[in-house]
Amino acid sequence: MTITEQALREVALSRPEYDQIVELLGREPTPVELGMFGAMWSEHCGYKHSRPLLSKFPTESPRVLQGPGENAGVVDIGDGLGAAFKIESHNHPSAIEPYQGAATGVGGIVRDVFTMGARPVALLDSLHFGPQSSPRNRYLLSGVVGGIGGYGNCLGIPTVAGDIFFADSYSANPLVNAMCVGVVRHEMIMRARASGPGNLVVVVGADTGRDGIHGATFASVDNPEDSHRGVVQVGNPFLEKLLLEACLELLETDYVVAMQDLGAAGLTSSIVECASSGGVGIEIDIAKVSRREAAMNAYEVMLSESQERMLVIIREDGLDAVREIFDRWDLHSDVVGTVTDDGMVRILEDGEIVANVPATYYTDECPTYVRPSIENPDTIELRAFDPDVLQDLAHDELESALLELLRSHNVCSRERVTRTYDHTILSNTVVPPIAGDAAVIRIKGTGRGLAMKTDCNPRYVFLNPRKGGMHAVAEAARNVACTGATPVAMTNCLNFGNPEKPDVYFQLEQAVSGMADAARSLSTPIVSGNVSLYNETNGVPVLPTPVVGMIGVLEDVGRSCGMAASAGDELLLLGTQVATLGASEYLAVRHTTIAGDPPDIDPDFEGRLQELVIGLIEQGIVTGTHDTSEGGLLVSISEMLIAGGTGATIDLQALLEVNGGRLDRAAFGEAASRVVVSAPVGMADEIVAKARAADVPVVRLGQVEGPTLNVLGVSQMQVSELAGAWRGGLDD
Amino acid sequence: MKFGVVTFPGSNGDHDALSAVEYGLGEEVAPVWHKSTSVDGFDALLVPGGFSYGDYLRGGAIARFSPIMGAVAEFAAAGKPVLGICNGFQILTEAGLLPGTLMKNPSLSFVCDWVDVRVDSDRTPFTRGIDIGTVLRLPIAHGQGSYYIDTDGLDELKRNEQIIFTYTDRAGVETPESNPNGSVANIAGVSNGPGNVVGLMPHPERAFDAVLGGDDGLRLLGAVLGAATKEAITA
Amino acid sequence: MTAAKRQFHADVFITLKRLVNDPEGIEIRNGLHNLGYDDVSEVRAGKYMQLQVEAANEDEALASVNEMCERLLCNTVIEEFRVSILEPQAT
Amino acid sequence: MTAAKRQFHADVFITLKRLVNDPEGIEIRNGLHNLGYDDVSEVRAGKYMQLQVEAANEDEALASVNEMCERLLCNTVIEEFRVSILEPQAT
Ligand SMILES: Nc1ncnc2c1ncn2[C@@H]1O[C@H](COP(=O)(O)OP(=O)(O)O)[C@@H](O)[C@H]1O
Ligand SMILES: [Mg+2]
Repeated sequence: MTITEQALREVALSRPEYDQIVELLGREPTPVELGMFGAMWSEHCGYKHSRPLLSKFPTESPRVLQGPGENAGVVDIGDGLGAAFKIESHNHPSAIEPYQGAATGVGGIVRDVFTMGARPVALLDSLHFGPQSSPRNRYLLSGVVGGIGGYGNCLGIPTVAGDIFFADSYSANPLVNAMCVGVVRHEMIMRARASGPGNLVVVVGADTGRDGIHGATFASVDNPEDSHRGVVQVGNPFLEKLLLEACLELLETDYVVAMQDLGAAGLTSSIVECASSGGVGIEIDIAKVSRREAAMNAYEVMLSESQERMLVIIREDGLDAVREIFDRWDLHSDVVGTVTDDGMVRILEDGEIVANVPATYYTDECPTYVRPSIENPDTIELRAFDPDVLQDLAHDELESALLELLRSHNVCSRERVTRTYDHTILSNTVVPPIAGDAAVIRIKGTGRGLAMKTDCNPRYVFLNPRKGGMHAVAEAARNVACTGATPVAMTNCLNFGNPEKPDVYFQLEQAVSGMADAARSLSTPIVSGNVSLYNETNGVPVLPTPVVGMIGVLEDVGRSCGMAASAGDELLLLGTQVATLGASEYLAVRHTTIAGDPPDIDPDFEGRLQELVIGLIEQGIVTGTHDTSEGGLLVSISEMLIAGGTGATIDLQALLEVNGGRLDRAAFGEAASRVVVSAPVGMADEIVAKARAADVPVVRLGQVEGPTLNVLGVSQMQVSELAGAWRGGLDD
Repeated sequence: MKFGVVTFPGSNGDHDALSAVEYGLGEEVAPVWHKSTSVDGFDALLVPGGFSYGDYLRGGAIARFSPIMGAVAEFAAAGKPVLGICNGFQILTEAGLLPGTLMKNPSLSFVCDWVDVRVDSDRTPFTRGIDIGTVLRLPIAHGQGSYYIDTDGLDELKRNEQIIFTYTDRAGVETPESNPNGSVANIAGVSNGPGNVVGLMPHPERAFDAVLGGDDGLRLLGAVLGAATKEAITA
Repeated sequence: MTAAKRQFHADVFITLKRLVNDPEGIEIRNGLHNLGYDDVSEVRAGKYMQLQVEAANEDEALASVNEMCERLLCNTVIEEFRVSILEPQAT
Repeated sequence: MTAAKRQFHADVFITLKRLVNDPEGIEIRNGLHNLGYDDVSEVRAGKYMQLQVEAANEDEALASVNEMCERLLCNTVIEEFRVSILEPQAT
């Protein structure tokens, strides 16, 4: 074997993997083939470490029209319509160039959705950053937020929901996950499966440049010194908007056989995937691909990640009609090749073969690994910490503790961010960001609504990966349920460290199994997703962060529910009453401690609670709902009062009793499966009765009234002050 | 009455404008592609928001040279109603159909919110029949919405009653806090001299249904219907 | 077709007119002050464009780019521009 | 306090690195073509900043502005910069 270790490192393949390629081919791969194998067998495209784990996910339900395996999953939302959605990470590019990294992340996920034939109707973003005390982290946050808004606003897709979390471990490795939701008529769902030998392969959109050719897979075929590795991708949302409109218009014709965006590994992965999933071959001549720069070699063209490009496979007789549509939108397109019947991905350069390999070798033969899995003993020790050994909060400390929590970056208002996102474009937004636990958009032409939210509490996952995985699913679903929508399906992005480390692999494996169990009990199958591993800085992995993107259907969008409490209402707590300080925001903020076991969670109980809440909203018995998450009960209540511009008088006695008499636990302890509701007077009895019937515990907390939050016998606080702390949090 | 929605590459408020007229007003409406050169058959034109040509260079700078703009200018010169919304406002100022210009927000960032906007004149087809002083609640969503005109220009606007919309508080008083983007004199929208061409940064076409948070936008879009009838009667 | 044309490189500088407020410049100056560069008393933010343009000679190139500025590149309500034509390049 | 300082005018030119995609430049070029300026083969869009800065001498002014570019004005991941110091102005 002549191949050097250096050459293998450059394509990120191991020696055994290389040997496997040689054995498959019965010869040494050409340089272009080697580069293509490197890309397709990378973690990003090949899911080497995660594929065996992902098979645990439930992926089916009567609603699922398209499960994992396509550019996006699709679920039935009634009236002959489907919701196509997926989440994707752009962590590493965002760490290098936050604005463009995030912008191109949005661009990529939007392409995934319109590739399915769906019109994108909403964007969500799940962001994780290091503490904002550092100028670098502030720069990263503002750059990323700028990039998401810059791209999404220009496309005219409202960014309606998301989540932001801060922790040390994200300092040099922020997580930037973007989710897109689109709507498609059932019969219009398009897939990335080539078929029909003789059909034409067309590349449309931006010219191909040297951007984004990843260092790890950059085999310098010609000239190792002259490598243009890592040229940062700069997005062009305007071009993407033209592509979006043109592709949707194109799909109204009969000429399109398959469509695939050019994302990670560019032409390589789009051609290979289209051929492999269609069971056909594809032959292209890369000399026909328009370039932005002169003298690019075959390798660079095949692996360029230039943005805003699509691959479309069309019937030969449709070429003129297709060209006409692209011309109308001022889009440049090239016919680069044809579909063949021999199953080979054949790449020519000016007629000369530079790569010729069966498509399935790149996809189906990609090795998978099950790694040793051992929990880190430090984590076990941290989890064993009992927060009840800490001194309880004195009555006169309640106000300062509440202010501190409301101001804390993991709790405070995200309005500073969401104000910079266009969330009213498309005239569908019924529950905008901040106003409710999840966003609700109406589905035009129907009376229905679609609710959506991303979630994950990485601290829970870190301290107890299995439970944390369950929480991520349960919380996302609960947020959706709190708007009145029934959660129907989810997507997910698994952001973890290096899976070759046994403790990271343990986190991944456990979190996935927790997510799978919760998704199964809540009947929210996983229809799409993305995996981002090796998120580490100086060998320290990020907190394990399996982000869940949940969507739900609301039968009557006019009945959606926000979180505002209304003066005159009564507040009730539905669900779990025993809370814990383990893994809580309170512990992190007041005691600078990240330890303890996160709250227990029973997904069946969670399901009953959500059903109850959905029913109450549907019947119009509640006017405001808000689940309790980071920060606990008093934080949730404060947020409802701030939203409603009112105060309340609350009695915590019953909760104190079940929480060992501890004020800190009753006020700020965290628990799964609990929702505070605001109900018009006279409805409370009915709610109590319905809760009992559903076997869900209920506590009447008190009255919504006046300008203060009065916790009887403990403390009386001005809501305007609470609001100031909460609203200003991200500014400090 | 038939509305035309002039659509450029990168327009993204066109769908909203079409929906607002079709579902909100129940009137006839059709898109007008920027490569076309005629607006025959339309009674009113909406130039919608978005990022025409990506807002590269400046919002509206490239779009104003689109083939359709000649026909739009003729339509305007004939005294027919033209409403530029957000990017459409920028395009009309770039084209010289409206005075002043729109600069980047002083915050240098995009702002999406609901604002209160006072109607200051009923001499335009889009405000006819609306009481002066009426405060409407409308969404804004822009990064380049800071209205600028020099002092002479401002005096002239005032003299000719060309300031049509002003950012105010709920009570209709212009305050620094109610100005979302540093616009000169809290100006949210202006008209040309005759009053038939109007531009504003807020989005009436996104406020056409209470379920979306408000339907005040319909009053502006609907005013033109009354205006048309009135003209027909007086003609 | 007729006269041989050469490639010129044109630099276009666009700045806000003196009397127009420049929030971007102010923001940048504040950013510099935050980093301790107190010696910076003013920043004006503008645009810079590099054009490759074919023309018969330098005067023609200049006239043409000036016209592009008037018509498109510059918003003369608030901005002013300056064009400089650099050495012709080999075609 | 000690050495007498003078006012310098610094021009900062920021451009995207050569291999970085420049969508704005491309769209401006297309816009110029639509106006009939077919002789323009390429446009690169950049930024231009004018700074007033106090320094003991030209070298110090240049060094200081270069540093500002590295630290704040220029995003060196995708951009590069050039600084030119103009004649000192009367303080
Ligand atoms: N965590 C996950 N859960 C479920 N499906 C996943 C997950 N990660 C990836 N997938 C599915 O695997 C397929 C390939 O994903 P990916 O390579 O990220 O798509 P793309 O090529 O569009 O970027 C997609 O259908 C995706 O939905
Ligand atoms: Mg894809």
